[in-house]
Amino acid sequence: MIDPRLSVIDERLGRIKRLIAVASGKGGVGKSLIASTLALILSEKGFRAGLMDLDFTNPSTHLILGAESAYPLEDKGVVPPKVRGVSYTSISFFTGGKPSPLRGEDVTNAFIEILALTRWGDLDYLVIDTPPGMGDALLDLLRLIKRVGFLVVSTPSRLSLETIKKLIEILRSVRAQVIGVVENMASAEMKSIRGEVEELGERYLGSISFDPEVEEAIGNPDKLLGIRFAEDLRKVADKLV
Amino acid sequence: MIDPRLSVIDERLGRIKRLIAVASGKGGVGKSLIASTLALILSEKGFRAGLMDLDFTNPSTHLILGAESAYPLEDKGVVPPKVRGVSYTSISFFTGGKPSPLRGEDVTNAFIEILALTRWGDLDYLVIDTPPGMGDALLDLLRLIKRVGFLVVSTPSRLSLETIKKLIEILRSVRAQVIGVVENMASAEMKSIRGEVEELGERYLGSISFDPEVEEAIGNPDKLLGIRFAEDLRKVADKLV
Amino acid sequence: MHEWALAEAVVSAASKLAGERGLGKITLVKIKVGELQQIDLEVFKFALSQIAEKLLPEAGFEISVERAEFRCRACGRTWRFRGEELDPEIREAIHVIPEVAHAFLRCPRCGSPDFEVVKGRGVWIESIVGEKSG
Amino acid sequence: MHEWALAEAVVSAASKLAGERGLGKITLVKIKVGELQQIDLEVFKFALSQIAEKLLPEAGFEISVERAEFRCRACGRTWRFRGEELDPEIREAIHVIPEVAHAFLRCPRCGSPDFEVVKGRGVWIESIVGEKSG
Ligand SMILES: Nc1ncnc2c1ncn2[C@@H]1O[C@H](COP(=O)(O)OP(=O)(O)O)[C@@H](O)[C@H]1O
Ligand SMILES: Nc1ncnc2c1ncn2[C@@H]1O[C@H](COP(=O)(O)OP(=O)(O)O)[C@@H](O)[C@H]1O
Ligand SMILES: [Mg+2]
Ligand SMILES: [Mg+2]
Ligand SMILES: [Mg+2]
Ligand SMILES: [Mg+2]
Ligand code: NI
Ligand code: NI
Ligand SMILES: [Zn+2]
Ligand SMILES: [Zn+2]
Repeated sequence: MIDPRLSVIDERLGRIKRLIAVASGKGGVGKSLIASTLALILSEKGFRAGLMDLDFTNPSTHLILGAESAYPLEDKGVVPPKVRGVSYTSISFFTGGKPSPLRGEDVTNAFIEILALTRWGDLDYLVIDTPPGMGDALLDLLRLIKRVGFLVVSTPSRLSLETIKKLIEILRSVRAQVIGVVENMASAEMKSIRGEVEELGERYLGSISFDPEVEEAIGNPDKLLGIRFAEDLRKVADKLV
Repeated sequence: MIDPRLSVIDERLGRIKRLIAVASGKGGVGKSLIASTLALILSEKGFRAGLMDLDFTNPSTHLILGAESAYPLEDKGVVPPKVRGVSYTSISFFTGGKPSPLRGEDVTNAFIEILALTRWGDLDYLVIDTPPGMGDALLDLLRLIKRVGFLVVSTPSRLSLETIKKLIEILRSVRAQVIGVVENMASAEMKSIRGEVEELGERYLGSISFDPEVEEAIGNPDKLLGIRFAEDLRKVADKLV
Repeated sequence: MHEWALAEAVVSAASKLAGERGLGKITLVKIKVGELQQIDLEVFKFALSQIAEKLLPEAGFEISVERAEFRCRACGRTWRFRGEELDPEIREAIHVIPEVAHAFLRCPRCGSPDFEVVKGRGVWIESIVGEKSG
Repeated sequence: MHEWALAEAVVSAASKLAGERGLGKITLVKIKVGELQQIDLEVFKFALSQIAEKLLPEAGFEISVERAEFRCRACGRTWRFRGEELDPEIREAIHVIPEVAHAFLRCPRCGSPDFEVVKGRGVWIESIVGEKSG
């Protein structure tokens, strides 16, 4: 028996110029906040930008974007709604905020379903938010979307640094593109990991300060784009485009 | 064909008085730091304590405990080494710090293997560190170890709060024991989630301050036990014993 | 209605398969549809015929529906999907992404969300019949 | 040597099975051992006989080893486990927890760690033979 969904994935993504997965292996380093805000920034710059939330058991980009009521249109497939200019898709559309415990095989199936059904149309950038860990979502991303580049996020903490080293080792072993490393939640008290990143031979894309205004801006894209966090991230975005 | 490993799990855990899983659904909230330090604190109090790291694709308790060179003894099974008095097991013993991308079914298999082989002996407490997300590790914990209680960790952030609400909903739906909620990385700028926790009908076990000394103490149990973080956690531990 | 997108996938996969097997034309595609997908068969058939017009002009489509069955991993209980008893919004969500069943359904015996979809998930090509080219 | 722990599991599972099937005694337990476990068969047999003495005094054990085979999920390549070519520490690690193979082995064609253990993992009870009680 043949699963026909796999045959249309390339076509569905065919008119997207660049795919950027925001990844770390570690949780709580700011992947979702960066992925969401990066998509907003790219759209603000005039690019056609999309955002796909691949953290199926703990989606949070809809909370960050305040997009709890967004819902896709079904038209010969699933057409992502636009959230402040960004073509957006998340499993939260369909779970309605209920907890969705999923085993790895369910994550794989849901991911393939979304890839097979979603009509992104023409996009300059599709940003993909990924879950922590190195499990089914990461492996399927590598298996199903060969041309995705990885924007690696780390905090200055040693626990985070050790994790991204492992992630980068895996990405290299399958010849995936590592775009570079963003240091998030930098502060005066913590030593930067810039040196370690460069020693690894990866591009250090910049540092984003710990910004106490983030919490208040969650759920409000306009506010999010106005705080220091977004200002720091714009400098990172300038290096990507 | 029958998998005989499932038959011995209850017996292997039979002489452990209490099992406490440290969980949140969200990454980066301090689960690993709390699980590791809680095991140290319980041992310090004179209890026979164990620690099992169940975050197989991103283990970090061995880094927190500075236990990179610990290795179990094979004696009619696998006997956990003691790290500063704590009987300890982690997949990192066997991966030697190399990245271990695992799909859900591999997580399940590795977990069952560890449960079937590990000879914990007599313990008062076994603390279990869990990965972020609601996937195979959490579902297997619920399926295979019925009598585990959950110590839920959240930061004051709304993103974390929304996640633990979902985790608690799932735990209740399968009638698992929720011991209570610990608020971690509290700070003057962030509003406490105490009210929300109590509204949920769960026990608020206390608040642990954001402590800049944590980073320096990673890898050094003695130092860890001497900082504010541990002082705050001791008050939480007092409510558990 | 995303039946169209699934029909595109089926036709695309069937043509690739024909290429791999050196079939000059395909006369029949046997499709199995899981009940959990809650496919509108009329819409699906119409989409298949429209899309196949260019790519597989001589193909017929035979569709069977497989009933959905769940098995609880916690207690072993098996049970069936009862779409008609669900809220229409929930049905619609499961229609689009069957895995979200884990957000809405629970084991009727023990309440666990940890169940397996034993049968009745997905759209599958069971077989194709055609004629060798040349 | 954790063969003892696995032998305990086998004997415990076989006795439970005998209970479920109403067998008064078990005369034969057929066991399949995956190559990836790298079990020392002599030690395993000795452990089985020692442990079974009390619980299943009349049981014989028949053990077969299944060769391990991997299949890459990224490129489809299949290949075999070559334990003898590995560093002893790595062999030992895979011996204890076969899944750590994903930390050390890579697809020989494409380098991916995303492979499936198609065969040769685990210790399994294939069947038991016994006599009904009473
Ligand atoms: N630069 C920053 N300054 C302040 N808070 C931040 C910053 N980056 C992320 N956060 C906060 O940290 C927490 C984790 O961020 P999140 O994007 O959810 O991480 P991840 O997706 O990696 O788990 C959230 O509460 C988020 O609001
Ligand atoms: N109370 C605290 N004060 C300061 N840093 C903390 C505190 N709790 C955790 N951390 C740090 O936050 C990061 C995430 O903690 P960790 O235990 O790895 O979280 P999790 O296991 O939930 O992913 C680590 O760098 C850790 O050192
Ligand atoms: Mg996230
Ligand atoms: Mg952790
Ligand atoms: Mg569907
Ligand atoms: Mg073994
Ligand atoms: Ni539809
Ligand atoms: Ni051994
Ligand atoms: Zn059940
Ligand atoms: Zn390969």
